[in-house]
Amino acid sequence: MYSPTVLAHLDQPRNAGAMEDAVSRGEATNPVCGDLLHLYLKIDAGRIVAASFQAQGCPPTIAAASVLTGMIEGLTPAQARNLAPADVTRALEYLPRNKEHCCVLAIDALRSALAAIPIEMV
Amino acid sequence: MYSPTVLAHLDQPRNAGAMEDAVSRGEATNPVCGDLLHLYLKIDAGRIVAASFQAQGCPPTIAAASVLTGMIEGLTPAQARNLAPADVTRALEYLPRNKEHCCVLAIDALRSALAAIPIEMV
Amino acid sequence: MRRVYLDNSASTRVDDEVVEAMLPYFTEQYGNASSTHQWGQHAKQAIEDARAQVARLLNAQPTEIVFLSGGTESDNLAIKGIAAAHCSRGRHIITSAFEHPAVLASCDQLEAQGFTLTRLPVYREGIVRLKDVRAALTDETILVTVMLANNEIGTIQPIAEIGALVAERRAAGQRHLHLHTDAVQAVGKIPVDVKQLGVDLLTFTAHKIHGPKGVGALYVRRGVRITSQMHGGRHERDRRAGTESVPLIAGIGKAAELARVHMDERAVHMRQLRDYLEAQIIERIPDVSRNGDAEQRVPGVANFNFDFVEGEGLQISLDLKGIAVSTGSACSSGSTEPSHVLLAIGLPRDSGHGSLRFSLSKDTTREEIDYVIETLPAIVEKLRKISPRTKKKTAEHAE
Amino acid sequence: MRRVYLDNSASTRVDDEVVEAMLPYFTEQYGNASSTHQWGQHAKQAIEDARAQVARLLNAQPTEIVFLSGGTESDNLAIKGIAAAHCSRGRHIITSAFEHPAVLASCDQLEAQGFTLTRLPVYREGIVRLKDVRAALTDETILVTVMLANNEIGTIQPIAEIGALVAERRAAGQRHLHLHTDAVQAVGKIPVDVKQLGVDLLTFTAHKIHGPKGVGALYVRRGVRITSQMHGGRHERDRRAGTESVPLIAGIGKAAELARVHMDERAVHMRQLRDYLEAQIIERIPDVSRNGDAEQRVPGVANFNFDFVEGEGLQISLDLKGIAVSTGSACSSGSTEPSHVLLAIGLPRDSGHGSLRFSLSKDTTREEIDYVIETLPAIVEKLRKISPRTKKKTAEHAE
Ligand SMILES: Cc1ncc(COP(=O)(O)O)c(C=O)c1O
Ligand SMILES: Cc1ncc(COP(=O)(O)O)c(C=O)c1O
Repeated sequence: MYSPTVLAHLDQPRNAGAMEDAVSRGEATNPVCGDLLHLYLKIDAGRIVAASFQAQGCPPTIAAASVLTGMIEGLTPAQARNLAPADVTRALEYLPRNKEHCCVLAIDALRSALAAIPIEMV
Repeated sequence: MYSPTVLAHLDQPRNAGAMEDAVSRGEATNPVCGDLLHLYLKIDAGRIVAASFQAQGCPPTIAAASVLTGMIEGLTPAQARNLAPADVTRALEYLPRNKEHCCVLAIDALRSALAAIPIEMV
Repeated sequence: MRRVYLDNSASTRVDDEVVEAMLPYFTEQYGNASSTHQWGQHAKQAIEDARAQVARLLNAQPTEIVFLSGGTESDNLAIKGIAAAHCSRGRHIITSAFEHPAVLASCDQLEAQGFTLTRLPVYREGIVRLKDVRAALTDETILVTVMLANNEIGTIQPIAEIGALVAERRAAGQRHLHLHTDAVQAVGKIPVDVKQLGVDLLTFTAHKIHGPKGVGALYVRRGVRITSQMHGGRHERDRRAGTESVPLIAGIGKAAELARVHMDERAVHMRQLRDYLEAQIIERIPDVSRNGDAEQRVPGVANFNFDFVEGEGLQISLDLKGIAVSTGSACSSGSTEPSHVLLAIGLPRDSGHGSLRFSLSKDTTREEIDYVIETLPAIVEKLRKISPRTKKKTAEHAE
Repeated sequence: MRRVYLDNSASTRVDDEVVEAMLPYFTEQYGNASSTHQWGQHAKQAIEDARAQVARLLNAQPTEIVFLSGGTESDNLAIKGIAAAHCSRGRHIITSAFEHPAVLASCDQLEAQGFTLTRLPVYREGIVRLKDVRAALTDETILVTVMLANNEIGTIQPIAEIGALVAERRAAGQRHLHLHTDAVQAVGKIPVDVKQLGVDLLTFTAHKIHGPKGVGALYVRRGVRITSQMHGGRHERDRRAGTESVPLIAGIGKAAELARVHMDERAVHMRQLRDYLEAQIIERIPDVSRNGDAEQRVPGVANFNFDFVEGEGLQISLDLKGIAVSTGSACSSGSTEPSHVLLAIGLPRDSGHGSLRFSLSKDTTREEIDYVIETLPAIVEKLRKISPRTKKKTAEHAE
């Protein structure tokens, strides 16, 4: 049902947990599904140098957040803003059709976090 | 489905065929079912000394006629008239419920043959 | 005693390979296919593999195959499912006079609910005529359901031609008109290609092609809407509720694959032996006639009338010699009418003849057929001798 | 990797003895039970033997048992069959809020056709209250259908008491009132006696008691009239058309016999291990609560809520460790509502907790339970650690 990549991220999520010294925090919820996602970013010299997440949700939500935190490390906020849900789905190999909204949730949380970066750091 | 006795009579019917020198011939048909039964009797000294049958019908009809021809040998016509369908069923061990009418047919043919015995021979 | 099974139209022996394919799903991969853990996913995969096998046999897409409990349920779902989904567009159904009881009774059911039915004649040869179909079609018609091969006499119906008629009317705007065929007796015996036939729905069951009893399939062409008749969980894309019988489905898949791969050789084998059996019976037994068209029929079936005797006597007598066949004129509950199929091809109602169906399989051997040919004439003669209806001539011939 | 199957409420391993009982009917006695020759009669005998075995398990008469394709079909036939046969006497049906989808959807179907439905509450403990049944009964009621044991939380419903209520009204003249119970999750776990329960109809399926998937039974009390829902041949005394799956029926018979003979020992075994599992989970994991009444329930089922996490994450994580369980709060098509069962016992709609059902079988071992007890706490903690909802206290507790 789930790809090996999804299962690997569920089994050992990367960058999980709140980040004490984050410069920015984003949040997204799926009103239908109840999934909740928090995303934390650390910015240095105009680039994302660290990201972490907290999630309560089904395996793809956790996996999407986990894989996304890895994908954005090293990107500028502008580059990160260009990421789309399909990029996350691709990074997870594939998802059941009715679970693709989990990647939308991850991107929503990312955009929310990007929008919260103090203007002087962008 | 059928008792060993029914099958044995079907396999090797007793007293089958028309009887050239019969003194009496009876006939019965089942109007619903189309089964047709002819019964022949030979009478000597007030007793049935031989009986034979012709039948077109399902296995229980053939078996009922076959067993009945044996049962009546040696009986007086009056004794034979006392036989009931249940006696034939019993002689066949058992019959499926929806086949019990085959024994009624056999008894009908018998009674028809008994009624056709010339009055002076009874 | 020798045992010869010639009742393969009633049911067939399950192939050893099919049993092998089922076994793991009883004791190893016994998960429920709805479960999301490994056991469940293995079960689900087995079902999807089988779906692909069945789809390939019929030249369909896997998503067009619905698994259910057999041919009867498949016929019920096709007919009632179309009726329920499309009754607002019309309430007329066309079928033939000699369909399987699963089709006839489903249609009767709808008739009792106010649908109008046309039951097409099948004539002496046991084949529906296209002009009758054409004449029966109305703007109210939502379903034509005609079997692909008849189960008693094996005659093949002109489904592709009916499919063309239906396509024509559909192209002319009658979008709610559907074509269903019960292909239970055709699959594995003749090529069955849903696209070539032009059908919207097609019924098929495993146990007639060396698969297990209790599992069948309904092909539902993509885009065709049917109303589910079994309510509960969301199985089979909401078209049939109920926990899938994973082993049986693995079995129907394997049976379908074997039927596809070996169809040609099986058909040749069955046809040869059947033709030999027919020729010998006609040569050796007088007052016998064949039922159904000689050409347009499936390879493994031979159906005869034997004059002056009753079918069940023949059938049971053969059984006593170890030979299994079926009769279309058994007396049940006090009526020895010929079956509705034999009546439909014009046999008179009186019981002046008994019918026998011999149905062969890929496993039937020449020796078995020879045993039948040796055994049958004496049985017919025995019963004719005691029959009051036998013509003198025949009785003499028998001496 | 170790593999531990604790999803026996979803489906069970088929017993080796049951497989043995089925095998001859695939490749040796493969006749159609409707056939009058030896092959057919052997098949028929196998079915009647199985009918006697099932009847004995339920304390019914063999003629009161109808075989069909599973619990789902059995529920459908019971509910729609009573509705169709008795709708002229009333159009009100009483059920509970947490029935299996096969019952709920069949009832919904009837509601759409104009029947009135009462769905009884089941309260926090997951048990229907007699006073609610009494209050719901009207002169229009033709059917009460309440499950004997719930499939997610295992709670046992007061069917015998409802049976007494129904009998009372029937004695007072309401002759068309019927009681059906879905006993799928109770048979083989607790004594199920149709007379003691006072039911008119009872549903049961083989694959939950180590029999094969794809076969079930409906008990129909002698004298109770139902309308067949599957049309075709005259099988099962005209109550269910379709060629009988002889091997599966032999399998349900054997499974029923084994369930009857071994019920007590199996129940003790399952209860002991289940109680041990529950005690250990509650001891080792904080913020966990049990669902359903602790006493009035079947022996093999434990159902928990784990706060701050989602059920599917737990279930899939356990699956990665080889442990199969199910969750009543999986997200599908974008909605992570708890199941209708968990909602019915009052769980809030928000996804602040994940539920897991552990369902044991006679084959479950203490070592398997120990493995679960070792594995589960770390998984719960891992998911709680990444959950934004976790209370500080819990996070600390996890260190
Ligand atoms: C033509 C035809 N249709 C339908 C069926 C019913 O299929 P099943 O036996 O799987 O219920 C049969 C055989 O019984 C059949 O011969
Ligand atoms: C309570 C209950 N009723 C009915 C069913 C349906 O039975 P089946 O799986 O045989 O269709 C199930 C199991 O799926 C069940 O747990």
